[in-house]
Amino acid sequence: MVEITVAERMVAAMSHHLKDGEVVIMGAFSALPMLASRLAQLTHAPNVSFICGGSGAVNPTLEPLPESSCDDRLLRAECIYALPDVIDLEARPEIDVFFAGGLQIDAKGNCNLVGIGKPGEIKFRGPGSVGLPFLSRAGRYIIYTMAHNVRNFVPEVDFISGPGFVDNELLSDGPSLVITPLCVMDFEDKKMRLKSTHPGVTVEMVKENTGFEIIVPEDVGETPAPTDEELEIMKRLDPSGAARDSIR
Amino acid sequence: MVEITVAERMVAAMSHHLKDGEVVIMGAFSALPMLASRLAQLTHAPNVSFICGGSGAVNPTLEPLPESSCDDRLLRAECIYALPDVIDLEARPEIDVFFAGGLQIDAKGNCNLVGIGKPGEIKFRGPGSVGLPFLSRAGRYIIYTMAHNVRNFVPEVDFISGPGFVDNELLSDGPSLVITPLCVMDFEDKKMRLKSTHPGVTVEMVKENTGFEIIVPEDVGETPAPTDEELEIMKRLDPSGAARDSIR
Amino acid sequence: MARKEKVMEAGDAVSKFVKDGCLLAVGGMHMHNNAMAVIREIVRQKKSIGSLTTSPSACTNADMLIGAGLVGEIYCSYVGFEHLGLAPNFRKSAQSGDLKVRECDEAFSVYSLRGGASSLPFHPLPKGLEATSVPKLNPDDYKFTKDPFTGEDVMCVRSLQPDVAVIHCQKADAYGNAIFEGSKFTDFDMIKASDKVIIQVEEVVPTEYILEKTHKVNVPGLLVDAVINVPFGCHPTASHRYYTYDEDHLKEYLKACKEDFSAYLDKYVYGPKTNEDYLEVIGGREKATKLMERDIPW
Amino acid sequence: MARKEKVMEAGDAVSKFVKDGCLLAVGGMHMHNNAMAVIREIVRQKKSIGSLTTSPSACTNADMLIGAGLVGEIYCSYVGFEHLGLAPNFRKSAQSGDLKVRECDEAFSVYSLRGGASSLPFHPLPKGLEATSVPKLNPDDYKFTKDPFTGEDVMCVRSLQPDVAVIHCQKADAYGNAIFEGSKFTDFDMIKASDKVIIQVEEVVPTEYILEKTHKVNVPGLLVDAVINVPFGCHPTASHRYYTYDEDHLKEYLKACKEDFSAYLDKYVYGPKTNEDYLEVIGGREKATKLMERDIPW
Repeated sequence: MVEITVAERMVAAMSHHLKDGEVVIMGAFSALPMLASRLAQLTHAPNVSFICGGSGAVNPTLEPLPESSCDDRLLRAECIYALPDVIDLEARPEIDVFFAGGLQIDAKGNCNLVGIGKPGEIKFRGPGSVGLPFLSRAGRYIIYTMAHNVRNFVPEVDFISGPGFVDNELLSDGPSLVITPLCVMDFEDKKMRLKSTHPGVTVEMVKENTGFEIIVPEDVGETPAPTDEELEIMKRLDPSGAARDSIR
Repeated sequence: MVEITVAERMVAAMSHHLKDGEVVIMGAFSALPMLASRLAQLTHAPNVSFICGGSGAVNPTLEPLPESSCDDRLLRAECIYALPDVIDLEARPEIDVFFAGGLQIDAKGNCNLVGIGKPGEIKFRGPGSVGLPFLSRAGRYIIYTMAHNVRNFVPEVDFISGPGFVDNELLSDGPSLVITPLCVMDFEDKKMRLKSTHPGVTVEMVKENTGFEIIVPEDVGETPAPTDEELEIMKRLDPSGAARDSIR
Repeated sequence: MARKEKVMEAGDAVSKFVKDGCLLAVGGMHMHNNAMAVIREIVRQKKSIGSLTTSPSACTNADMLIGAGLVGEIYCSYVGFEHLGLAPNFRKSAQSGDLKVRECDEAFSVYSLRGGASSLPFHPLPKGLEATSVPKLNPDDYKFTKDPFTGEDVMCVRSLQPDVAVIHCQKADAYGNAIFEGSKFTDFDMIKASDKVIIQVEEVVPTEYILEKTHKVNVPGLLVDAVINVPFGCHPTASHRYYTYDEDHLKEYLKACKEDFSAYLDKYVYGPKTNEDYLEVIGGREKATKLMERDIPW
Repeated sequence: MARKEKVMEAGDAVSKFVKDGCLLAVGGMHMHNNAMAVIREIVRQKKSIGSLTTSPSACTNADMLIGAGLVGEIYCSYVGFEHLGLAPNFRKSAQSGDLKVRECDEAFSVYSLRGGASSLPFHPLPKGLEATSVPKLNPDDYKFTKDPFTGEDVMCVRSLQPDVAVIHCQKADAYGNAIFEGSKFTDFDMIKASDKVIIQVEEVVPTEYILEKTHKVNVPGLLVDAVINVPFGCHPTASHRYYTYDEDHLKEYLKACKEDFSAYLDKYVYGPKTNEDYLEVIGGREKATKLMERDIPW
């Protein structure tokens, strides 16, 4: 029997969330979202278009999938947009789904890449907010993380890089899905709600590792495994396993 | 003996006015300025750069010279800039010399492409101002016309498309040279001054065909003929004579 | 599931995407890359164009729509035929008042579209452009605000997001990934700023070709709604690197405008219903060959 | 008379064009196309950088200058090493307060340069970007004005016109006509916005090559002041379509930052005075071959 890695399961969950015809965008550190978007194209959603952040690559073939979002292996694509053109696009209604993440994520789906601390007293300096402010103009967004613990899932972020369900007027529908190495969550009345846990993860473990209260419905199932076809495609696009094996 | 056309003499006068290292730009209907810029590169000013308006061609080889400023024969060039990039450049201090013209030109060097008449009562509609407003940001500019009479050289333009020596604060040095089928003029204290007449043209003829008073110095000479080398280059770039024979 | 192709007939694209009263943007500049096959179809369908915007230098693309009586107003930086003369229909309609002219300059044409492409509420201009008559003639589209960093007054233009853009590219694949083989003029920002985009091309190429030429692909298909496959579809204007403009025909056009423009429309627009029919009327293969065979430096 | 060539040594270009206290822009994004040969020369000459601005995602290009103690302040949208981790020198200096951070986002990085490239006094932003902490952390560079068409408040960024830009292109001719063979990132607007431009290249090509590849030429030579011919000059970052980033070296760099960064600078920057010497120190031809030989889809 094939072993299915946590990363593969996360990629499948991302892919299943994308609808045919949608335009998807992702920034730095996005091997999983890139793989998920291409997987969606090759399975249920052939009319998905996806843009790999800084490289400007639109619908790269990902043969093979690179680890960096600006890699020149993305240059086999349907178009190489200049970055300012990508940014212009991020402000337009064309973008349906934005992949986002952060050092901290809070109950309202805010993401923080600025740092930990207070204005003028940042104790742990993050890299910076990059494109996350454009979340306010995307259709909806998927938050994904490479870790899930009480340090990154906090009641309230110290700084807002990507706005979740904030009071400001947003053009977007807000965050729609959270995918972590432990589970998949969605939102109910703008509050995070457990949807499914990965094999071997209990509801209790998710609660213990989340720094705020989440909604736990009665019917929390197991995050679906990728199909054989999906696994095969992932393996073909990422033969070295750089993405597939990044979380086991 | 070779016959020298009026157009060839005008091109030579334009070329002589360009200094080595300058950046030169021209818009529509610019076969003569294009030819003059390339001629300057191939003679006294190898470091001149020139940009052919709408085509975005920077330093096209002009082999052969096309009549249209947007022609694809300009695509053999050192760079094809997109038009918005050309416009950005027109706002930068890089542009030393701008070629301009108009339906009407007045004593202060204002150019009009809007039309003849008054606001709301335009009797003769011109094509529109295109890039002439950017004259206010160029280093200096050369006005050239394909005709010289009291209808296009008027005391005051009905509308300002390209500002000459107006009261507004300009970043440019204003108009520096006027080249017509009759003569070459420059400016003294912001007033047009006859510099030289073409062969067969008298000072009186220039005065009669100009709708305002111009300064006439004592030593008005003849506009210098192109050298043999210059004539040869012009003939090589424009073998059909489309530009060279456009004013005989 | 299969990926959806966007190739369609000009007639279908125009009836689907060009709505009466719309703000229409037409690409190309001077007598180059005017998307005439689609524009002729707009004339055939008698679509009423609420507002028309163009590159900084419009030509027969605007003049024909105006001559057919379809245009309410135009954002105008320049309409003309470069070395061949002024634009007769534009002149006549502007002088009579039948056409409302929103007086503009090249800065407006470029930055209004850039503003639209970037979803900016307005676009500031570089200092110095206040010195002409243009903003005084058009206080609706040129307005002043404060530079928040210095407090100085800054002239701004309205951002435009056209309802539909009609653009000529030389090549595209069936999904709308498109290539400009020559000058891009302002077509690129026009595509980015517009809600719907119709692209007419000289040829539809396989996506494999697109993947090999990524350095040439300027337009991602996700911005394109329709691909119209009409070889020689720019006639009588040029298509860069494919054929030059038809100077004889343009002169015939200019003459017709002054004499009997409806006869011209009958012969060249209403008569031939398809691009193929049109190409026969203008002189068929012989004319095409003449416009392709020329002295080119590349 | 002969045309003047712009090819020069990195050392000469830096001493001529990078002035103490300047606003410096460095190109490239993440671990790609960082113009490291010129940046190492800036470190060697201990130029003090008044302000540093970068693409939306800076990497070792910024982190090295900061680690060498040369940077007063940075316009910061992101400094990091993508999947390899955070930027240690940046983090340390920002946390200690030695480095002033002008908190920014990607919109600032892009539109401040676009504003500079178009000589705009400021650049408005699309609505909705007010919802984050960034403008509150940086009220000097994000300010509000009125949309003159609607009267609504609009957030704007400061336009930047850097004194000098240091950019990597893959190819240029001796006159500075340059080609990006891969992604352009924000380098193109950086070149347009900056007063002086230093371009480092993998190879200098004849102008005849440029004339044949016009569809690839992105930068007209008239904007370029110096061309630096330094093959493998992006190391340890990648040069698109030439070689990939050196992950082992980047990890060594990140480790050195935490342990003894001055030893790193001694070994890799102050020690080797030229690009050739540097390439020997990092592993010579064997290393170069390894970074070029890889599984690429094009």
